[in-house]
Amino acid sequence: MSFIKKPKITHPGLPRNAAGLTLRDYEGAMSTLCAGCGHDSISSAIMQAYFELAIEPHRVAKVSGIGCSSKTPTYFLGGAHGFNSVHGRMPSIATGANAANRELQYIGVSGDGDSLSIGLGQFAHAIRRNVNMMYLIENNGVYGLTKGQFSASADRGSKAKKGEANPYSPIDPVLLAISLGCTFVGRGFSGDKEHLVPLIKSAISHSGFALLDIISPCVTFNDHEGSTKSYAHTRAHMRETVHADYTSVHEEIVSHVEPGEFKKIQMHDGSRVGFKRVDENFDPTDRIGAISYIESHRAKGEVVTGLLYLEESTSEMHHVLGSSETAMSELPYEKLNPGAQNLERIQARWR
Amino acid sequence: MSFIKKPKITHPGLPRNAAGLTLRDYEGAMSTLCAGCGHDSISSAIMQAYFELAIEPHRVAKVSGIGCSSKTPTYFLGGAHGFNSVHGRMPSIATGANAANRELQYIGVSGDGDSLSIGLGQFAHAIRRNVNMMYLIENNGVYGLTKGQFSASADRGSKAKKGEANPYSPIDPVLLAISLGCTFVGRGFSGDKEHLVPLIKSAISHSGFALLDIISPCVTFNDHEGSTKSYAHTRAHMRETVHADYTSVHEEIVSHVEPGEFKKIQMHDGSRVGFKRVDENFDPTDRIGAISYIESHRAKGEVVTGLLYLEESTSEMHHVLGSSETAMSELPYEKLNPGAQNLERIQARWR
Amino acid sequence: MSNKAKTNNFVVKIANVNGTGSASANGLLMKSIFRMGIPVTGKNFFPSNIQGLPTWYEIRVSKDGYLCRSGKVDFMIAMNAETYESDLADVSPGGFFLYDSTWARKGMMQRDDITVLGIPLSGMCNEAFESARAKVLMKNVAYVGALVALLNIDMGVVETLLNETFGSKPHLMEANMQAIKMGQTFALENFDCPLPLKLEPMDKTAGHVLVDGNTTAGLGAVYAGATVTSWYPITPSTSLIDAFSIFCKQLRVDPDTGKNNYCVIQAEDELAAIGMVLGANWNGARAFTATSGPGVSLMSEFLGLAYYAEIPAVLYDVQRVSPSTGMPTRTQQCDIISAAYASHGDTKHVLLFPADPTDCFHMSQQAFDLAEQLQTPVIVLTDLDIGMNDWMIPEIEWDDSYVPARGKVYDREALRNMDNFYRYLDVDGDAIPWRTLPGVDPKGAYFVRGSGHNKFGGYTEKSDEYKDVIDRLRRKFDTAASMVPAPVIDKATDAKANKQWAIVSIGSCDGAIREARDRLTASGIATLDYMRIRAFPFADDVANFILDYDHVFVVEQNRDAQLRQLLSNELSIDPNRLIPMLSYDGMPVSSDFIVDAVEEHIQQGRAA
Amino acid sequence: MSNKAKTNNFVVKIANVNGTGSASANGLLMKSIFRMGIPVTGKNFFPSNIQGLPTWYEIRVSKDGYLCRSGKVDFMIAMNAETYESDLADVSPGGFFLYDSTWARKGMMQRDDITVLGIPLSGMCNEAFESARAKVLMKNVAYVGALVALLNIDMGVVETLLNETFGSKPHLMEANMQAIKMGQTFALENFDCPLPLKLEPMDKTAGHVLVDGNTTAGLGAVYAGATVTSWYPITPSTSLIDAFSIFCKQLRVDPDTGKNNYCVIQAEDELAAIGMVLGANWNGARAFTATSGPGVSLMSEFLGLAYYAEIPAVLYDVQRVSPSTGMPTRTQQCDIISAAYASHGDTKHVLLFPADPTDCFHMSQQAFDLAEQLQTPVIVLTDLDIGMNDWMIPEIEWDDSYVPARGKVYDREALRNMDNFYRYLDVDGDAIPWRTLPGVDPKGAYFVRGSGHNKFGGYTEKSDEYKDVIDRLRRKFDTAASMVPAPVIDKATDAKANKQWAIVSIGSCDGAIREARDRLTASGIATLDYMRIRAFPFADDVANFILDYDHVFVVEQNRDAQLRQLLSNELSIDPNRLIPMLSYDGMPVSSDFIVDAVEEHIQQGRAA
Ligand SMILES: Cc1ncc(C[n+]2csc(CCOP(=O)(O)OP(=O)(O)O)c2C)c(N)n1
Ligand SMILES: Cc1ncc(C[n+]2csc(CCOP(=O)(O)OP(=O)(O)O)c2C)c(N)n1
Ligand code: SF4
Ligand code: SF4
Ligand SMILES: [Mg+2]
Ligand SMILES: [Mg+2]
Repeated sequence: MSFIKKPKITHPGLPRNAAGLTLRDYEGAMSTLCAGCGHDSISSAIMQAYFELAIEPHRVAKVSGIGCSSKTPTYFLGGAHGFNSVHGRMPSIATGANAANRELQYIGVSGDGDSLSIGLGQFAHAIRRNVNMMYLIENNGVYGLTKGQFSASADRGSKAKKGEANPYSPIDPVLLAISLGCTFVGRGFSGDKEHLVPLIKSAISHSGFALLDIISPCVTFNDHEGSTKSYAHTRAHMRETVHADYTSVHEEIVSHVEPGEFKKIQMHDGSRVGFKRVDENFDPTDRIGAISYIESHRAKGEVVTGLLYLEESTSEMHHVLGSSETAMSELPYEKLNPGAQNLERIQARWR
Repeated sequence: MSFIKKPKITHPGLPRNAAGLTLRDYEGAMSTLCAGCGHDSISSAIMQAYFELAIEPHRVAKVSGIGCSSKTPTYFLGGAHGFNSVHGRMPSIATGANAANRELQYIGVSGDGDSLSIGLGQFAHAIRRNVNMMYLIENNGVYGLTKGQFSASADRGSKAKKGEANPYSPIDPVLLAISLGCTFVGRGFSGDKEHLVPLIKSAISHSGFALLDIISPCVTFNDHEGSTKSYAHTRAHMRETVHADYTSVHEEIVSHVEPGEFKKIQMHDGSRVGFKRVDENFDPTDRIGAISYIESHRAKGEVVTGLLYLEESTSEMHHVLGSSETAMSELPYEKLNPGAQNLERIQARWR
Repeated sequence: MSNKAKTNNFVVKIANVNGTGSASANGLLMKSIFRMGIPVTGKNFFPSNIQGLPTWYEIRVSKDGYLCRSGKVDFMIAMNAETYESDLADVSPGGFFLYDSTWARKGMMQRDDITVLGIPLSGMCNEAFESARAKVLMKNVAYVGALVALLNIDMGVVETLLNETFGSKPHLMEANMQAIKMGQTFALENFDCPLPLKLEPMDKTAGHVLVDGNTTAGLGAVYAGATVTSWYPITPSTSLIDAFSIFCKQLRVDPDTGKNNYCVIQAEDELAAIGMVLGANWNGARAFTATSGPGVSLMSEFLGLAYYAEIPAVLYDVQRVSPSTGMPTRTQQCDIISAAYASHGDTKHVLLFPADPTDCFHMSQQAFDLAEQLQTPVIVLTDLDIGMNDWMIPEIEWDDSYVPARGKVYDREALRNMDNFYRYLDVDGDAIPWRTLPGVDPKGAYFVRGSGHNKFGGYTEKSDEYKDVIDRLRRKFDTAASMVPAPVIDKATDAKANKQWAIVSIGSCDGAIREARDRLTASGIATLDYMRIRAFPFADDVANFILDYDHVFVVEQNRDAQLRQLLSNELSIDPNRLIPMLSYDGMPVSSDFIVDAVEEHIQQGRAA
Repeated sequence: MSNKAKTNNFVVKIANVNGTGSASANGLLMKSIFRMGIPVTGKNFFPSNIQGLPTWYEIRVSKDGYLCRSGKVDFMIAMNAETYESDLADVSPGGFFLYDSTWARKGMMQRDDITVLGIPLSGMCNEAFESARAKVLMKNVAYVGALVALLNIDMGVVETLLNETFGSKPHLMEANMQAIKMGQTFALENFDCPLPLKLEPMDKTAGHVLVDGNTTAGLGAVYAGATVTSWYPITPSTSLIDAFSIFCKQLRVDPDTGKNNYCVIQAEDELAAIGMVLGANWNGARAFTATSGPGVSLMSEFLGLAYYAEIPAVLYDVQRVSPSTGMPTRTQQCDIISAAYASHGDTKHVLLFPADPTDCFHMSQQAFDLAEQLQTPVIVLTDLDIGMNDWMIPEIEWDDSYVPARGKVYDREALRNMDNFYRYLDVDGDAIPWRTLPGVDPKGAYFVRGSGHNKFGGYTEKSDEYKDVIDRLRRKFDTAASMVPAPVIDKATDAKANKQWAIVSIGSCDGAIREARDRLTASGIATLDYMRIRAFPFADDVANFILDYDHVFVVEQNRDAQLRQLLSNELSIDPNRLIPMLSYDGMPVSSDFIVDAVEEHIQQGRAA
C-alpha cells in the first residue's frame, strides 16, 4: 500500500458504460489491506461487474460485518451507501434494509469467520428467507483481522503459519447453503477474475439470495505451504465445473450463445445466465446431484468452483410476504395513517 | 395434569436393572406440560433407555435451553444434575461441561425453536467439535412455550392453528447435521416409543455427537388438521428406513441378532448397534447416499425416520484436543501448579 | 368498612388452572361491570407454562376510579384446589371465599373471619353438559352466573355481551346462558343475595375503553407510520407485535393491489431482530422491535452501534421479572439501568416511560419522532402490568393532522445544491447532524460504521477526531433532554404544601401512587406533591422538582433502586436525598405498599 | 530542562508503518535500555489493520521509575512519511526529529525549536541488502544503530541481545549487526554524539522484568489452576489466551501420558465462549474467558444467568475504546458500568481492577478464588494499555503453598451424612449457599435454572420465594465487599495533609497519578492523598477514605465518569463530592493530563 492518494480525475478517453459511467466511477476509497490480499481482487471484480452491468452505484447498498473482508465495501462503489456493521450480523442489517427498500440492489460482503462462526445463524436464516441480495464470503480459512486463527472453513489438517494443524472438519458454505435451500450458489477464486466477473454478474441478476463463496487467500497469515487456502493450493486443486456466462437483457442474446453451452436460464430481470458445462457429469439445476458432486469431489481434496446451483423460480422474501411493490421507505404517510375514524371503529370493540 | 403428588415409594416387586435400580429411580419431578404433549413421551422413553442401560442417574448430566421441551429434563432422571440454561445456548453449556468432565454422560434437550433459530450457530458448532453427547431436538414445528409461532422446522404450507400457512421452507435438522459432518444422526417420533427407545440407547452409546430429531407433536398449538407435525400427519407420512437394534456389551450378542439385519456396528464402548433394514435402498453408513435418500423422500412429503447416519470411527472433542483421560475437574492442584521454579525460568526470558 | 363502602368498591380474585378457558369467563365478568358504568380493572397472574398450573385473575371494582392493585382481596373465587390454602389465606378479613363444593374439602373452614360459600360447580356442569370440554369450560361460566346473583350484576348486560360473542353460534350462546342461569339460580336459592359487596350501576365508564397496553402500543406504531417490524417471540412482548400485525392486516393492505403496506418479519433471535430494525431505519423506513429483558441483553451490542453510528430505532421493552429468565409472567421495572446504558463503553439511550395504555399509544408516535429527530435508538420501557393487563382508559383521540417528524434528512435536491455532504457535522449547533438515505443520490453516499469515525464520516484512529464525535454525542443528549416529554407534576392542592417530602416515580407505579396520595392525605399522614418522570434524559424540570424538597420518595419496581441511581448520576443529586421505595416481588405495586412505606418512613423521621 | 535532567529521562517515539517489522527493532531498543539498568516502558500505538497503516512505539526512559506516559515526546524517529507532519508537531520544544533522508523532504524544517536529523536509512539498506524483505526490515535495525550512537546505548548489551535472538541463525545475526553498525557509523560521522538526551548505566532494573499484562494474566490463570478456557478472538484480549495456551503447552502436558492437563477451545462467538465457561465451572473446573467490550455486550445474557444461578466464572475484559467497535487498538476504562451491571434486571458483578502486569498475575488467583468462594462471575477489568504494552515490574513471586480456595462444595461424604441437600439455603448466614458437583452423588443433584427458583432450588413463581433468593443475593454482595482486595491507600507523607482534595482512581491510571502527585507536590500546588480502588463491590475503606475529604478527584479513562457513578450509587455518596477527571482519547492517560487538570481545578477553587 502506498500512502499517496489517487487523484480522482477521470480520463476523458476511458470507456463508458450504458449509464455513461467509467470504471473509475465504480471505485471506492484506497484499500488498507495487505498488498496481495485476495480480497482486493474481489473488490476489483465487483467494480468490473457493476460497471459492465451499468448499474448506477447509488442504487446499490453495500453491507458488511467485521473483518478484513468486511472492510472492503469502503474500497469499491464509492457512490453507494455502505454499512459496516458488527461482527457476524450483516445478514440482519441486509434483511432489514431490503425490507425497507426493495428497489435497491444489495451486496453483502463477509468473511469466513464472520459468516460461518459468529454469523452462522444469521447467514442461514437470510438464506431461508431468500432475501434478494448478493452475498459474498471472502473465504481465506482464517481470521485475518485478528491475526490468523483458524476459521470454521479451514480444512482438517490444514497448517497454520506456525505449523499447527487444524483438528476440526470444515463447514463448507456452499454445501450448507444448498442444503438450506439457497437458490443461487456459486464458488469462485479471487485469483481468477475472468471467471469471477460473470459469476458476480449472474449473482447480481438473481432474484433471491445469491451466495458466492470466493476463495481469497490471506497473504499474511494463510498463504504458506501446508495451507489449503493458499494461492498455490487453490490453483492446484480447483475444479471448475460450470462456467457461468452472463447475458444482459439489453444485449443481443444470440451473439452470446456459445457451443458447448447446455443450459440457459432466464433470470428474473430478463437477463440470461448460460452454463458452459466444463464437467459433463454436472448439472447445476439438480439439487441433490449438485450436493453429491460437491461432496464427492471434496472428499478427494478438490475445490469445486463455478456456478453450482441455481433455481430461478422461487420467491424472494417480499413475494413471500406479499409486500407492496413500492418500497416501504417511499410510502407516503397518507398511505400509512389509518385515520381517526378507524381508531374509533377499533375502540368500539374495547367496550 | 393433576396436582396430587405421586408418592415416591418403590414397590418391592418392581424389576431392577444391573445397577439395582428400578424404573422409578429414573423418574424426575412431575411434568407441567400439557396433557398429551409429545415431549412427555420422549421423557418416558429416555427413562426407559437409561433404565435398560443400567446407567446410574447421577453419572448423567442433563442440559437444556428454554422452551416446553427444554423444561423436560426436570421430569426425568431426578438423581442427575440438570442445567436449564438460556434460550438456544445449551450446546455451549454442554461443551464446557464436557470439557470439564469427560467422564459423565451428557444429554442435551432442545426444541426446534431453541436449536434451529436462536441456537443454530451453537448447534452447528457443537456438531463440528463432535462433542460427546446425545442431543435431542423435540421437534414440534412451533414455539410451544410462547404460544404457537412457527419455528424454522415448520414445513412450507403447514397451517397454523388459526389457519395461516407458513411461507418459508423448513430447516431439516437431520440434513443439516449430516452436511455438517455429524457422526450419529437419527430421527424418531414421540408417538412410537418402541422404535424410540433403541434409538436413544444407540445414541447414548455413540462416542461423539449423536443427534436425534424427534417429531413431538404440540397438542395445544400444532396438532390440528393442516399441520404437518401433528400426530395424525406424522403417522401417515412417516417412513421408517432402518430400525436400530441396540445390543449392550453385557448381553449375549447372538440372542439379539435378528434375521434381516444387514449391518452391525461396534460402538466405542463395546456395545453394538444393529441395523434392521426396512428399506432395501438405504444404507446408514453412506453419507452422500443418506443425504439424497432423505432429500428425495422429503420432496415427496415423507418423513424419513430411524437411524439415518452413523460413523463410529471419528474422534470426539477430547481426542481431537488431546485431553488427559482424567477429567479436568478431577485433576489435583499439584498437577496444575507449575511451581515457583518454573516461574523463575519463564521470567528469565523477560529481561 | 361498612357495607355501603363496599358497594362498587372491592376486589374479586379468581383462582384457576391455566388452559381451562377461564379467560373468557373473566372477561365477561369484567366487561359486565364496565358496561354497568362502574370503573374496573383486571390483572392476570398467569404461569409460565401452557396448561395445568395455577392462574389468577384479579378484578378491582372502584367507584373512585382507582386502577391499581389495592393489596386486598374481598372475594376469592377458588377454582383451583391446589391453591385453596394460600387462596384462603389471601382473603382480607370480612371477605368471602367461594369454592367448588362438588367434593367436600376438609380444613376449608379454618378462618372464622371470612364467609365461605360452596357451590357444586363441577357437579352441576358434569350433569348439565355432554362433552368433556364443555364440562370444564362451563364451570367458569357458572361461577360468573353465581356472581350475577351474589354481586348484583345486570343480567341484561351479561346477555348482551354473550350475544355479541356468540351471536352467530346459537348452540354456544345457549350453553353459556344455561351455565350462567345455573350458577345464578344456585346462588339465589342458597345464599343471601346480593352480598354486602355489590354493584350498583353508575355512569363513570362512558367515553372509556378497556384495553391492554401492548394492544395500544402496537396500534400506536401503526399510527406512527411504522412499516417494518422484526421481532423474536418473548413473553410479555409478543402480544405487542401481534397487535401491530393484526391491525396492519386490517388497516394497511392496499385496497387496490391487495399488497401489504407493511412488513412483519419473525427473526431468528433478538440480535437479528434489532439488526433488521437498524437496517430498515438506515434505509428510511420507520422500523421497530419489541422484547423483554433477555432480549435487551442480546441486543446490547447492536444498540451500541446504533448509538455511535446514529441510527434511529424504536424498541419496546416490556419488562418482566429478572435477573436472567426470572419470572416471565410477572411484572417489574427492572431494565432501567440496562436499557439506559445498554452496550459496552460510554453509551446512553433515550428512554420513554409510559404509565398506561394511553401512554403506550401516544408515546409510540413520540418514540418514532424522537428516534428520527435525534437519530438514535429510543427505548420505550413499558412492563407486563401495562402491557398485558386490562386497563380502563379514556378513549384514545387521534388528530389526523399529525405529520411524522422525520428529522434532518437531506433529499436529492438539497444534496445537489451543496458542495459536499458530510455525515457527522454539527451544522446547526444542536449536536444533531444531517443524514441521507441510500438510493437517493451518489453525493449523499457515506459509510456507516461502528468503528472510529470523524465528523466527516471517514474512518479514523486519531484521538482528537474520535473525541470530537464522541463529545458531540454527549451534547446531543442535552438536546434530547429538551425534546423528550416533560414530567407530569401534580402538586397537592393543599395550600400548606409539604416541602419535606414528595414522591417521584415512573410508569406503571402511577395508579398506586395516585391512590396512595389520596389515602395519605385522607388519613392525615402527609400531603405529597408528585412527579411522574416520562423520559430519560431528564428534562430540567426533573431536577428542579426534586431540589424543591428535603427528600423525595423514589417509588419503583425493582430491587436495586435503578431510577434513583439514574437520577443521582445524571443530575448529580445527592443520593441521600432520594429515598428508595422498592416493590419487586413481581406483583404490580399496590397502594397499600406505598401507604405503608411512606407512613413508616415518616413516623421514623418523626421519631428520630 | 537542563541536559543533565535529560540523562536517562526522556521519551523516544518511533513512527512507522505496520507490517514492516519494526516491532523487533523497538523491542531491541527497549531491552537494551533495560539491560543498562535504566527504568523504561514501551507503549505501542498500532492501527486496526494488518499492514500499511501508521503505527507508533513510545519508549519512556525514566531514571525515577515513572512508567506512565508523560505527555511529551523528546525524540521522534519518523519512519513514516505519511505522518511526518503530525509527528513533527508532536515533538516537544527542544526535542529531536530523526527522519529517513534518502529522499529530500520539503517543509520538514518549519519548526526551529527542535533539531532535525536526517539519515538516509532506506538508501543505506537498499545498497547493503539483497532481498526486498531485508531492505525493509533492516531500515528499522539501522535506526536502532543510529540511536546506539545518539543516545549512548551500550553496544555490548545490543550485541548480547542480538546473540540471544539470532544465535542459532548466524546469517541473520550478521545482517542485524551490519545494519546496527551502519546506523551507528552514520550517526557518529554526521552528528554530535551523544545528544543531550542520553543514557548512562544505572542499577535500577535488577529484580525486574519487562512484560505485558496479557502475558502475566494468562500465566496467572495457569498458576490459579485454571484448566478450561474458551474464547473468541478479539483485540486486545487475544494475546491473553495465547499466553495461557503457550504456557499450558510448556507446563501442563502430562509428562507420563503426553496428554494435556488443560483444554483450550476457540468458540464460535462470545456467547458460546461464556456459555462453555459456565458449563465447565458448573462441572467443577476452573474455567475462564477473555474478551473486550463488544464481547461483554454479547455475554451479558449469560452473565445474568451466572449471577442468578450462582455459577462461578472468571472473565477478563481487556478494555478498548468504545462505544461499538470503536478503536480496537486504543485504550480506555470504559466498561465499568457495563461490566458491573452486565445483563438486564437487578444484576451486579464482582469486578477486579488490576493496575499493571503484576496485578494481572496475582488477581488471576484472586479472581478464581473469589468466583468459587462467592459462586458468581468475577470480571477482571484490565485494559489495552496494561494488557498489550511493555511494563517494567518487579519479578513476580510465587508461593508454592498456595491452595486454591474452592469455596463451599459438599463432597460425597458430606452429602451422605446429611438428610437433604438444598442448593440455595443460607446455611452459614453469610448469604453464600453450598453447591455440589455433577457426578458425585445422586443426593447432590439439583437443577440449575435462570428462571424463578426458591431457596431449596425448586422452580417457583411465588413472590415471597422469589424475593427470598434475590434478597439473599443482595446480601451476598455485602459478604463480597468484605472479601475482595482492599484499596491501596497512599497518604502523603506531608504532615499538614490536605483534607480538601484527594485522588481516587483505578487500574492503569496508577502510574500517571503517582508521577502527577510527585509533580504537584514538587511544584507546591497540592499534596494529595491517593486511593487506588482494587475491586467492586467497594470495601468499607473506600467510603471512609472519600468521606475524609471535602472533594476527591476521580481520575478515570472514559467519557461518562463511570467509576464516579458507581461510587456515588453504591456508597450513596453525593456526586458533587466526586470531581470527574476524564481522559478518554484512547491514549493511556499521562501525568501531564492529571497535573493540568488538578492545577486548573484547584486554581478555579481558589479563585471562587
Ligand atoms: C463481537 C466481536 N467479536 C470479535 C471481534 C474481533 N474480530 C474482528 S474481525 C474477526 C474475524 C474476521 O475473520 P473473517 O470474517 O474471516 O475476516 P477476514 O479478516 O479473514 O477477512 C474477529 C474475530 C469483533 N470485532 N467483534
Ligand atoms: C432470549 C430469549 N428470547 C426469547 C425467549 C422466549 N422463548 C421461550 S421458549 C421459546 C421458544 C421455544 O420453542 P421451542 O424451542 O421449539 O420449544 P417448545 O416450547 O416448542 O418445546 C421462546 C422464543 C427466551 N426465553 N429467551
Ligand atoms: S491479514 Fe490477510 S485477509 Fe487481512 S488484509 Fe492482510 S492478507 Fe488480507
Ligand atoms: S404448549 Fe405444546 S409443546 Fe408446550 S407443553 Fe403444551 S403441548 Fe407440549
Ligand atoms: Mg477470513
Ligand atoms: Mg418447538
